[in-house]
Amino acid sequence: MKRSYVIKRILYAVFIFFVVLTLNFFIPRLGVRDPAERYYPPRGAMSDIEYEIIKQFTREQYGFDVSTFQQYIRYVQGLMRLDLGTSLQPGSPKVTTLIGQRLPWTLVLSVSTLLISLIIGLLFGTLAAWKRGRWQDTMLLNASTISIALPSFFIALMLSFYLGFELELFPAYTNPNMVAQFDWSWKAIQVVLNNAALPIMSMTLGGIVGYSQTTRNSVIAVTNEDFVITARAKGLSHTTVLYKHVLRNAMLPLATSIGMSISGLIGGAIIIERVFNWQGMGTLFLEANSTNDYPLMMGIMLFLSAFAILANLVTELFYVILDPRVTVGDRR
Amino acid sequence: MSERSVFLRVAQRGSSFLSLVKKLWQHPKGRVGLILVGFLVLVAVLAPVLAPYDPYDVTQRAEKGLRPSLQHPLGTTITTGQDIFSMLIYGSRVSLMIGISTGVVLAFLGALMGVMAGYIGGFVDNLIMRIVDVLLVIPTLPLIIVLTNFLGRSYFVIVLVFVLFGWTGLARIIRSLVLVLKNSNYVKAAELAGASRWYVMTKHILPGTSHLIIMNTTLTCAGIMVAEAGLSFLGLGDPTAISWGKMLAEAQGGGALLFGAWWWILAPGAGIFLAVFSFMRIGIVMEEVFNPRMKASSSIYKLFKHLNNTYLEEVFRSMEDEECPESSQEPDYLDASHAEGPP
Amino acid sequence: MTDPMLEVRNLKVAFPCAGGVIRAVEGIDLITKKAECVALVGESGCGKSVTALSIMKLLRTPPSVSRIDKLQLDGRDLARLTDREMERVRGRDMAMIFQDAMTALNPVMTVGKQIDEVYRRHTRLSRKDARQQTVSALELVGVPEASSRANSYPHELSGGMRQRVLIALAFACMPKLIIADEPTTSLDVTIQAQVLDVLKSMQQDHDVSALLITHDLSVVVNMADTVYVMYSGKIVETAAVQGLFLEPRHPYTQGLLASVPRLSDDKQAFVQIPDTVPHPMRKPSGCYFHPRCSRSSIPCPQRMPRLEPLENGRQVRCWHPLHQEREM
Amino acid sequence: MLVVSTATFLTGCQKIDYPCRTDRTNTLYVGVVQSSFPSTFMPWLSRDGIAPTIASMLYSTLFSYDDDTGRFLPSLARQWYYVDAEGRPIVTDSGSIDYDRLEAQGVKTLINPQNGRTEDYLTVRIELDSRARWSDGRPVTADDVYYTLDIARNNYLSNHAGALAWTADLLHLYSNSGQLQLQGIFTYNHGATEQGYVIGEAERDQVVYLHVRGVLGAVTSLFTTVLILPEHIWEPIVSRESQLNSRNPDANMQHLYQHPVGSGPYVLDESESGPSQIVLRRNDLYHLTKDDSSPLYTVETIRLTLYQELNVAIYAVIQGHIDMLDAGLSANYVRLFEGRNDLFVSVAEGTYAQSLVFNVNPVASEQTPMRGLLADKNVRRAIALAIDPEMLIRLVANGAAVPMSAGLIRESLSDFYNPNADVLSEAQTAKLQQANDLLDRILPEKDEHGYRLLDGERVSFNVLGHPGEIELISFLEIQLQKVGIEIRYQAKGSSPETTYLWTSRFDLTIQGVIFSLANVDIMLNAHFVALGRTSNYGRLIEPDLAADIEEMRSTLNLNRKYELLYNLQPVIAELYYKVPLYSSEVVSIARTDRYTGYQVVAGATVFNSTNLQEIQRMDSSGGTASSSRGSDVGIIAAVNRE
Repeated sequence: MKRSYVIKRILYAVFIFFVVLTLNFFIPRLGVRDPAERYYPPRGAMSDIEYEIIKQFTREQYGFDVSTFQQYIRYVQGLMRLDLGTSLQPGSPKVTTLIGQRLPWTLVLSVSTLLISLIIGLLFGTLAAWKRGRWQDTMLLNASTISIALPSFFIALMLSFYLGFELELFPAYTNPNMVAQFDWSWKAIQVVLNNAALPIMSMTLGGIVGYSQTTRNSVIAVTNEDFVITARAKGLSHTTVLYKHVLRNAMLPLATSIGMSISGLIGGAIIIERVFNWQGMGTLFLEANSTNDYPLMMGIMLFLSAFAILANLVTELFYVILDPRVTVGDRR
Repeated sequence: MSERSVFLRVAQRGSSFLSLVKKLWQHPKGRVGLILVGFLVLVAVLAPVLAPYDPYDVTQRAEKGLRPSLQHPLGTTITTGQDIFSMLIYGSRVSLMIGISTGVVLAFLGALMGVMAGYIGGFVDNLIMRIVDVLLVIPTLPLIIVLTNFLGRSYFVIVLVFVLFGWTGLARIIRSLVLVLKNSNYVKAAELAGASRWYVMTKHILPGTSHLIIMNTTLTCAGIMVAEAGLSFLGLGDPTAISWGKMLAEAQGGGALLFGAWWWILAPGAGIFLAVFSFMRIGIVMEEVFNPRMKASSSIYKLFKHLNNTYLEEVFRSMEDEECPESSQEPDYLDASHAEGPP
Repeated sequence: MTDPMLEVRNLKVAFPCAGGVIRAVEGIDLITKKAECVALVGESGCGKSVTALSIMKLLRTPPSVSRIDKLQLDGRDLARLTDREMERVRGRDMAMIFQDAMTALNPVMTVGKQIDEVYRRHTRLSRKDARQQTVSALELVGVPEASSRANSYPHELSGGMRQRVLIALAFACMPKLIIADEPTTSLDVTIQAQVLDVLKSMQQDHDVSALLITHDLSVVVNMADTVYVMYSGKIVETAAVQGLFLEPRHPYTQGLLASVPRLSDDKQAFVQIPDTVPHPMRKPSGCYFHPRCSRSSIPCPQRMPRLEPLENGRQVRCWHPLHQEREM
Repeated sequence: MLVVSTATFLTGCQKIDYPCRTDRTNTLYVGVVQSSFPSTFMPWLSRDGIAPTIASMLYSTLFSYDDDTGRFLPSLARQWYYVDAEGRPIVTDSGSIDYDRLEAQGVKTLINPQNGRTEDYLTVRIELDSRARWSDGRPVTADDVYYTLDIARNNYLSNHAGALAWTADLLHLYSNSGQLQLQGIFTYNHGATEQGYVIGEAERDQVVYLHVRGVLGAVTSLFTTVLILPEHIWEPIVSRESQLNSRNPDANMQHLYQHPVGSGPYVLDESESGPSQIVLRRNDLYHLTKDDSSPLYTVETIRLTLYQELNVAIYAVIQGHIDMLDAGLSANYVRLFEGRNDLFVSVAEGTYAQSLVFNVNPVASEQTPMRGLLADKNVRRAIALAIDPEMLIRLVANGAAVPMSAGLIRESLSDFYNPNADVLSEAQTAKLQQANDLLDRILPEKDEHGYRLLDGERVSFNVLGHPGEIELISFLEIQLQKVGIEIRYQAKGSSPETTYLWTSRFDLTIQGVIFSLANVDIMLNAHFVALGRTSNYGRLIEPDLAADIEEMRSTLNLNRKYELLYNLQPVIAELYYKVPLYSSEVVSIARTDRYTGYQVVAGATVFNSTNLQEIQRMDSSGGTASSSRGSDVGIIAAVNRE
């Protein structure tokens, strides 16, 4: 039963991926007569005939010389080989190479943000649920309204201003040397942490509040469940009840929201990376956008979507372990 | 299980829009939200009257980088000497316009999709839910950036993109509610009486969902305002208009941090905060009004804080057999507007 | 006369909330003797479950407030125990069986593990020994293939099995007192009987006192020795089970009995008590039952009657108790 | 886990000194502001951002050019001169080119090997510096020069070789039948001796002969712009199948691009360079030295760090992460650096001029009444008069700019600048009066707001600009209001060629122009003559001007060329086709706590070759080297303007 469920989820994820990659293939081809148009280099001082040669060359180079269907087949074949295409940047680097360079740096930010906000969020959320109705709880409620109303990039700017420029506690902007001179030495790691402090802070503030709120709500919901009373009636101590019965069940809705945030892990840092000039996927994407590097943009898009699909799938499969009730059928 | 009852409760409280506003007004937090939104709308409409300077005037070069003062309540920009207070006032127009228009269109689309998926079911439901699944995995912000690149940078495109990709959340909520409503007795009765699908959908299902839609719309408006600010901050908004997000982008690009011009960052941030906060307030209060359980549970704890011990003792004493309770009625000093059962 | 196993004196529970105070339990006394099964009967919303939870000291202080004069289990004063001490009593000295086994069991934990927890908490058994105990406890309540069922999750078991698991869980440490809160309500009638049998044999075989909370008088007949009838937070009648069934003294008891359809006596009409239980925040003045009572007269709306002792240790709270009039 | 993360987080809170602050080596940290570094070092292909600068440090040209004086300075080559049929230099006794003899004796009729036609050519002899070495140790030879020029001209080998694309004369033209025709120069390789030119055995590898058609401008820019490539590295790889192209993903080609072997003063440190940092090390084999034979470039290592945003880079300078910034700053920032003695603020004269361009001759499908109005020279003149350059300089450019002559030649090029071309330098009130008088005659009607009407419609123009130019356009709006003309901002597309220049879909636009001595012949041609060839730069049809520019461009006689240039300025000024606004100064900053001795170089940021040769590490024991550059070479090539 479980295996068939797992297989079903995997097949569905593959199906969604195919829909997404098809969309990804056709979106840049919508509304333009010549899809290769976006790939042509600037005309510069070239004459018509010269420019035609260049255009022809570009079409061949980027595979626009065959029918759309054949292009699609090629595109899918390329993906099978994990080839996301070639960037228009000078030197024609592979999109996968560029992503490979930037991905670790984004992960530094987003994974630590996720962990920190999750840990603190769990603590705060449990505390607020525990101290339900007291000032801790009220504060959390207000904080959640405020944190949604304060966009992360504004928080980032203010942190950069106050902690970076005024108090000079942290670098207000990322030092690119950090990336260039990274060598796994303790010092280099320190430099990275030092630089990552403000971006992580600005992202965790919202994350902490979000996770606290989810945790609080689901802990309260679970606390009201009968089996918690059963557990207490068994004579289990408060902490045992909390850890073994309440939190374990409260994790279920939390797992969904963690899954959601993992799927948005890489793309979510775009604005923060921009504020701090952090050399991650977000800035790569914005660079691609500002230089009209379509293959790179679409490659990143597909990568992010695939990552999200994978994250969702993993969450769903994780759910099977976490919640024995999930076997067959769609939870939604 | 409890979700279902919540939905039904929300659905059954159908009443006119006016009474809703009235309810919001009676709620202290709701009143704050309503006043703030009204204030913002007023500011947006009266922007030309209220703004002391022309916010588009980049020619005041002698006035560059001024700190807040009486002449310029929020100072001026470093690069062009524009009056930040006036920019702030004009910025409300973009925020409100985008937020409200997108929110309303989104509500229509989301409700339509949700009702179709929920009520018609079958193939339509399947199709819509598969679309939802697909849209859910495509990263929204990058997609919006790609589309603005392809379609051009204008507010029309931004609204379009927000609408095209933002309806999924509402549609899912509405769908679950419709699934509940569909099996409710009055809908069944209407169907048995031979009402057409369309009739049932427009006369029974839609009104049943209206409150959820309104509530979600206010929250969506708030969310869209944040998203719009983010897009403008990334330089993807309309380049000619003044918006709060763009003000922040200009502040960052113009070196507000380097110059220590905190007022240039704080002002648009406060604008965004105020607008989003007020809409969220209304949304949250609506949630409380429609779903009083939430409020009841939180107010119990407040109550405990102010619990009058002598009163409680009195209650306990009244339970004794010997003292025959003359006054089993409640003293009115613990009175509140809602009477609800225990959680 | 043996010392009572459980003695409750003057238990009062209130739930303050916006708009007033919910008076859930208004000063009840309960006594359970050793190996005796006492039933607490009443319509839903009369405060039975709150009473049970109060005895277990499982009510949290927000949202409830309670007062009690005496709470003794086997001579031990529970009222003065700290939370920590109380934890050691629950599950070992007294245990509880809940109504809905589906929700009363943790859905993400195997049933075996949930029973293991009791042994791990209250005995010094190793993990392995605890499991052995669990399996034998399950066997005791008639769970077939107990050792493999122990590894099942609650949703994988049938309703009757789940309820048996709950019983096994409650009897795990052979407590002195079992509180069974509507133990069979959520089950099919046939399974109800099986589960009741199990419960009864467990209780009697191991000389455990029981407090049975139910609205179902048929259950009471099979199980209980003594019956307390509760109405709107107050005990209205106490009697041994035969006395009560044969000769109810309170009109409410009579109504309850009348509303149970009886196959044997088809002359007696199936009567329902008019109206419903009063809202716990808006209780009527005087006797709480008077708006629904056919015998209501002058003192009834004015004053609450006392719980008057009658013969055979019976007690009734009524201005116009039924006596011999019943013969007429 | 919590403990670990807290601990690591706290370590991140410590203040950390960046390596450069304590770096005792002779390493210059330079910040570069752009979106990405070039990952390839193909010297011709990329013209954007830092790429040409890096290419010019890795590779060398034959000569370099002193823009102020028009003199050639030696680089890979020591000297060049025209030779007559017998191979004798055509120079005067003082060593400068003898134009009288050049026209009489220099011209030679040859058969163009490509099309078989006979054409007139000049012959140039270039002598390479025998010390010049490739960074792999091989000497730079004449063959390398021939090879470079060959593939540069060969469209099948070097597709869109950007560096040469600008020199219109070196472009390959196609006839209608698609046949390739060579124009301009062709090289004359080992047949030089057969042609009767004398090449000594010893100098065989150092002497280059070129046959050049009568296009001097092309040749001079060729000398100073084409970076010479090593034949032994490139020849085995470049072929018709694998062209030199910036987007060629061929692996061999990429290897070639990413492992540059050049003859420039620096070599790439491949191991340390990456996507966000490029490290250049001084080339020990570089042949040019100072007089005391110490290295010409004082900086041993250059670490270029990529910053994507200017403010981030400025922050990095202030924090001391980098020593200097290769970016022009807005004058707004000068205020930020005031009173800081650890910073050197360089305010250099700009070579770049903002101009307002009128779409006087749109393609037929884009013709509108308003654009028709712009065809009237007097309307353009009125607009030009209405603009107050002083106000623009003071308020838009924050004072960091100088006025530009209407003749479009910088005033500081005092030898070439024609003051008569400065037709817009009167008092602003008088100019406004004139402008209104002019317009009153053409467009007497006005609407209630004071705007002039053309056939009942308000005279209104859209000005194309990118968002950074909104300020400038707002000021123009105010100034043109005073003559009753409305202008509005219109956003520029991402690529000027496809969005407006080629399609001529604009009324007015802001365009930056650089007319320097090195490129004036090509640029004037592109901006005023080359109709239909490139973009809308040249949609002004003015036959007399075109003829003069053509002559200026193609004359063999430099004296005549400069004379024409002098005379062209008033003509250009009077056409009011490109109205000069101002020429911004280049503001840039450097730290003074590690290096000292910064020079301000016209049109350049602090990061320029002069500073790389002049600045000294403060705590280095190098002492003060004299700073004169090889002055005794290249006398013959030195141009004498008289």
